[in-house]
Amino acid sequence: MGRLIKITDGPISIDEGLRQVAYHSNGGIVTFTGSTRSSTKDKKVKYLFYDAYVPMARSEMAKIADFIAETFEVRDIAMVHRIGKVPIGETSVLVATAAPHRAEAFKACRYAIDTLKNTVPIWKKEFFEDGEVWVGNTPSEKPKHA
Amino acid sequence: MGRLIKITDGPISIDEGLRQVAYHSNGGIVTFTGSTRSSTKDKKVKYLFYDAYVPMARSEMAKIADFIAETFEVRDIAMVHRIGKVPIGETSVLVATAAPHRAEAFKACRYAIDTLKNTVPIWKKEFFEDGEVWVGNTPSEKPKHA
Amino acid sequence: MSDPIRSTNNQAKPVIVQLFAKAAEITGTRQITLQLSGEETVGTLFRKIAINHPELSELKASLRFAVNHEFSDDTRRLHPGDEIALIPPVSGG
Amino acid sequence: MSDPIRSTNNQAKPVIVQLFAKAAEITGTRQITLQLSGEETVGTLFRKIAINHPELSELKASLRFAVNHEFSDDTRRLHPGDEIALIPPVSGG
Repeated sequence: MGRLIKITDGPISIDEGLRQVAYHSNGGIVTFTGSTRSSTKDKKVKYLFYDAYVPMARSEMAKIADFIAETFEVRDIAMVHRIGKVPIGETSVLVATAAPHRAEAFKACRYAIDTLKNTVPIWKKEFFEDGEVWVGNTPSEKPKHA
Repeated sequence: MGRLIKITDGPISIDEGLRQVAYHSNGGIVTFTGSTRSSTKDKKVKYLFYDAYVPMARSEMAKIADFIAETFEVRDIAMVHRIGKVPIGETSVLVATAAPHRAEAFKACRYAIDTLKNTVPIWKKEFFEDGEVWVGNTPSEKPKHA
Repeated sequence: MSDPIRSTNNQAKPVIVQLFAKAAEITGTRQITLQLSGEETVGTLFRKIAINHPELSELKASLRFAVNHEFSDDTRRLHPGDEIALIPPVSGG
Repeated sequence: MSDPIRSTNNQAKPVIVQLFAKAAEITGTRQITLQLSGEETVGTLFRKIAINHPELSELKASLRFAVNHEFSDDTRRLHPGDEIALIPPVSGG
């Protein structure tokens, strides 16, 4: 089982994520990459900032990887999240899963990103021309990042 | 709608595929990459060779992209297949879909690779130490590539 | 699409049959040029080819056909200039 | 895990409370060190913090808690040396 769990304050290398899971990739690799472009309909986002509770975020990401290894026929997984200031359009998150059967790789990748967005203590702030807001599903604001 | 449909006899650039679909990627990009490592349990594959009916393969890939654009909320799609001799472990196929909602990107990517493997006239031959075989679901042989 | 000059030569214009992968390998050819003789379908044309390339019979059950880059039934009527392809089970990906 | 030297000093060892994102911003602090007073839970500790940082009350409904890097209920009993975190709604991805 190849595994890459990483929180980084620099650009995410998709190649690195893929290399990490490519070893057993007879079948396929499914990758999810997330980025924010201009988020909301009416407000232009200048850039993003991600805060994280790093040791717990790593531990929650490792739990996701453990669950996937037990539940799906997935041999390798990479989960990388960028923190700090992130320019618009750059990748903020990468999940890659490799499996002999692509159905399993798809399910595992989907599970990993859905769960990451619910359980990993990382927070996104959007900076606009005239203000800034922490994204989070409080009653007054919904996550922009689907 | 950004679209990349390509059949190439050189290495597949994952970056190129991602760049092509990244423009509207507010939400996420789902990528499938396929490669063959050592295919069968008992026989070591030395390398692969892909034959293709190129103009029809392009047209079938374009149909898949059209269907996806009509059916899913996917704005951008890249489909690239390598032909000719492909070393073990190198990417033979790339599908990338970008959508504002990741559920749609996942569904579209899965649909695209499933359909590509059923309808696009491309054929894989495996070369072993002591022989070679066209992969295809005839009664005597099943596709190795899940 | 109708071309008055060509249509007078319709009988003379051959069809092209493309072969790929295993079909190309066992027959030793990737392309066959044939003259249509009267009312032919994909099926009748295939039988004509199989007389000269009996190796194709073992593939028959798994073959699909395409005419002018579209998957087609073997009852499809052929016209001069058509491009027919023998499509063994695909295995891209 | 038991450390006889430290355990004699248990009463003296504080807990550390970590604050992130909006919680850190509205309180102006990312870390609070507190002495436990007797039997405390995550909930009683939070109320103690909220007295000094009333801005946290508006977040209360949406906050989750973690103790030693694990999500925890607010009824969880705290021990000296625990690391508590206030977790606003996460928005990674």
